[in-house]
Amino acid sequence: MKFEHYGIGVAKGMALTFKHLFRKPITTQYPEERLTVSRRTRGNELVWDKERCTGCATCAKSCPEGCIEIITSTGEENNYIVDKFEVDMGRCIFCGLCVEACPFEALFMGYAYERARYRRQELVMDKEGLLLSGERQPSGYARPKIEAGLPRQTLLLDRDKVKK
Amino acid sequence: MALKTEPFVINVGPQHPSTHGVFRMRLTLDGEVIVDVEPVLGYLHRGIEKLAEGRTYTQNIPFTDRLDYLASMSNNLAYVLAVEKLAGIPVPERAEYLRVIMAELQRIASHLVGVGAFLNDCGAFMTPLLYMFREREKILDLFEMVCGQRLTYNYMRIGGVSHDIPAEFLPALDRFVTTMPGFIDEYDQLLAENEILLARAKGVGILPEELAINISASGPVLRGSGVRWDIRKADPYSVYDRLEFDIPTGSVGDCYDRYWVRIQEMRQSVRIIRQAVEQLPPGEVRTEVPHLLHPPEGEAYGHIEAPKGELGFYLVSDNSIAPYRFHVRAPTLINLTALRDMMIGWKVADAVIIFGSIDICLAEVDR
Amino acid sequence: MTLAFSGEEIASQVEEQLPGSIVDSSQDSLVVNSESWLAVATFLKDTPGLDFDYLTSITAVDYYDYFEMVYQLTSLKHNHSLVVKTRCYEREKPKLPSVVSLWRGADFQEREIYDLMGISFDGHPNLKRIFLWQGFQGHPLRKDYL
Amino acid sequence: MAIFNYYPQTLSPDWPGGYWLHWGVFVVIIMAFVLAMVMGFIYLERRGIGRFQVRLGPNRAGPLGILQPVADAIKVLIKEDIIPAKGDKWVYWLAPVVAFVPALMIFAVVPFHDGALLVDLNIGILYVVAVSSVGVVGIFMAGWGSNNKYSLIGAMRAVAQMVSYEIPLALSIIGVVLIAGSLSMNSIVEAQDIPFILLQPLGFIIYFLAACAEINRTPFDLLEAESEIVAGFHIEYSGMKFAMFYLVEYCEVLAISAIITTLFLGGWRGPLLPPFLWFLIKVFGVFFLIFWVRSTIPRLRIDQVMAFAWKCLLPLALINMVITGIEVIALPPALLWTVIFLNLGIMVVLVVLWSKFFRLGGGRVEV
Repeated sequence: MKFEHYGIGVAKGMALTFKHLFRKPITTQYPEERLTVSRRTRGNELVWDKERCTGCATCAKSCPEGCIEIITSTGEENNYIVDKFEVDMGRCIFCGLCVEACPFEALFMGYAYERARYRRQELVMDKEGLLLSGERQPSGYARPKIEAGLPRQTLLLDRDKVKK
Repeated sequence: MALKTEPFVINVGPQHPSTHGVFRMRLTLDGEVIVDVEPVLGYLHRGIEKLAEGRTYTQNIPFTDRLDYLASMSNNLAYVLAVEKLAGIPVPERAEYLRVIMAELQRIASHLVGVGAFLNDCGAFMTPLLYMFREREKILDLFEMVCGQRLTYNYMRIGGVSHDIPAEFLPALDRFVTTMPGFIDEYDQLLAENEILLARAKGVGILPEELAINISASGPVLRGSGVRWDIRKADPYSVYDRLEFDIPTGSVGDCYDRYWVRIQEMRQSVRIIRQAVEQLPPGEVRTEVPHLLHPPEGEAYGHIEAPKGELGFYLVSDNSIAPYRFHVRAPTLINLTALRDMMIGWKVADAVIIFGSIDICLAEVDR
Repeated sequence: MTLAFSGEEIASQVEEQLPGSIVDSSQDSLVVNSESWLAVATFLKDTPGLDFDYLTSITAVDYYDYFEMVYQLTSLKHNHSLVVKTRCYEREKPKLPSVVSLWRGADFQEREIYDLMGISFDGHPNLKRIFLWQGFQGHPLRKDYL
Repeated sequence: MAIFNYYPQTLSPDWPGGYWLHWGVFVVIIMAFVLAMVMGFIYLERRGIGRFQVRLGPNRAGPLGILQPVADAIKVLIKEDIIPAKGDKWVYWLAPVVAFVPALMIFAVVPFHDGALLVDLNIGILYVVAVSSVGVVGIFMAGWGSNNKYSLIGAMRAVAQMVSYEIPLALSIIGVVLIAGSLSMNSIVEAQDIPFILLQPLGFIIYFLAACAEINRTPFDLLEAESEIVAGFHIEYSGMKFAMFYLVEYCEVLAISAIITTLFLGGWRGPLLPPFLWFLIKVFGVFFLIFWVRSTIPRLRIDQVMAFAWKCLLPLALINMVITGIEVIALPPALLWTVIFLNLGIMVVLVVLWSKFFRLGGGRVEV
């Protein structure tokens, strides 16, 4: 193999890297700087609406991993009473099929992403743990009404200057 | 005096910086020259084919994400095409266009990783890789906007896609499409003419045309050897027959050609996305499909041109809710057949870049 | 568009050359006698006008009574395709001819089938388990493997 | 900077007490200087490469991440010290020391200021060439003692590379020596009324490339090529011993930067600023060039590296030496600028000619 370009190829590349020295770094300094995630983000931990849930277990049937466990009993008005609604978030693959399947919009994907735990047992969420709370907000995945109210996602694309 | 020498065996992998996963090559070396190579696979074998036999057709879509995790959209697409073929489900036109846009974005993202990792194997200390990851990040942002995940999208559904795109997607995509060619030019400026890359990659690891066909290579590996074969053109699926694009082909089939083909394919993908956005019709994005799909008894083979080659899903239905047989024609597994022929006689350093130029994803190879 | 040949169309051609090799043929596939499969494969590959030079994919399906091998053949030259099947009724030690001598692309795929389905291929140069380790008991993709 | 002028004026260097004082003080100063500069280099390189790669680089430890090298050092020191069970223990232990000492010894003759050096050897440059090539013994010992195939390959590469590049390196220095008329480092600096890079452009390029190869920097970092042989000779090292190799790497870079500064860039000479500062600025300039190269280009293959030394650098260095000799004898010193342009012209012609005619390395080897 010959040096066909007399080193011009190397020089061109060096010029490009030098140009990058003056570009703004794209790093996000995570704990201080935070990006807004997508409105449809499939974040950690499902959020469950106790009032709307009828205990039909469609979500459990649609889960590919089988990580949703529902036990119901029959109530006075011939309805289901949800005795147990347990999700093993350690097995969840965040595919969102359960949320899509829910006919009563009682299940949401989470909007949070900082829900790491030290122990696997803590990842098993029971009825109380799945309820909506301050740090457990629902995301707009498959829920257009919630999606409309969430802030705009930050995009790396917005940093590019578009050449006209 | 003749020195007595003997070849020695060296294990490259399964833990090695440039095996792109848990691949292992048993190289037999004579000095630095490779005498023999034996690929050892299976470190990431999860039995997806068996798992899929126990899950419904819809539940299998997230599993396809986990085949080639650098090109999940393409995997989704290939799988849903196979199921739609099996069950005869129509797809709304808007969904077809969305699928094409996503698949092409995914092709760019996957090639960025492939080319970046290849250049990193050549020894360009992370710089091209990071430049390419920057652009990939933008694509991942777009995917996140559409489907809420950055790696395992689970976006395509049987009979369409899971959601329509949000309002801010098209402006952002337009921005991406406008800036991307400039960045591809930058990659060319960075290394395409670089003497060292030329010296390293040109003429190295040649895969002749006939051999490439005989070993069933596909994707850039096949096209790098000069075979004009792209399933998007040869057997158009979705709406590719309405879009104009070229098939870049290499001339000799060396590592540089494969690299070059990937760079050119990115340009073509940008072109396809432009056209698809222009033609994008309004309307529904999903046909109503029963939750538990019972396709009629039979079998179907759906294949697409995934970034790494021809990805096919062979499904056999016995009219139950789960596939009776679920087979993945993994492009990179079959491309690996060429490894031995390409490698023998080259040096250790070449082994790494020849391997890198095939651009494999171990999750797909081992399944 | 890739022209998908119907099994019947090819069956008559094959039957002319190699009588008795076709077991069954339908719209979408051609079922070949396992003894004459290699001869049929050679015919399909080398006959001008057919030129199936590209072996897209090999699969095996376990139907309890028999194993069915599914070969997806493509001709890059003429852009047409064909699905050929062959069956193996033996369950203890199923054996089929290998097509590696014709299409080397079959190499890893046949090893994969040998590994996961337990069908051994005559004439394969390096028939070893590919994904699972040597000494693994059973073949996971068989329907009776739990 | 008074300290550098202090001893020669007040105490006669041949007075034993003065000599030992001078010696002691300078050794401490050099050690401190080297360690401080190495830390600075590590910090600068990591931050600099970060910026080249559109990221920030380490910025957490201390303000602007300035304590990162300290953090690295502490981290490395508290790591477990592993000795391979089947390794050659003595060799393994000694290797870092053998590698480190020569790298440090080079600084004995580097002039930081007029006369401010440990010993102004009248064969200073010869000493540098001799001592700097001893370091490879340590590297080979490390490769051998580790009892690891990767490290052995790395060590073999290191030796082959060092032997080859030592020759163009020494030959390119001869040009400088011919012009300066002295082998003493201090005299060479004093002779540079204009920096020798202008008089010896070709010599500078050859020296720079050969030096890069000698200190195993990209594009010649084959012996620790991460993508091929993981970490090369120091693959089995950890803890303090690894830190020593890390130190050696940067120490050698510092030494080479300092020598290039001394030989080609006019050493401590420069207007306005104090000499010591000029020296530092030039050293950092050379170092910037080195890591700029590192962040851009891929690495060569071993046979190409060899071919580059023997087929390209060696003949060019010989021609350069002959031309310089003729110029020194035949051309009067008054024609300084003529010589500069003549040499530039010769350099361009030679580089173009060699690019046309020479071939890098062999290709495939039949096995």
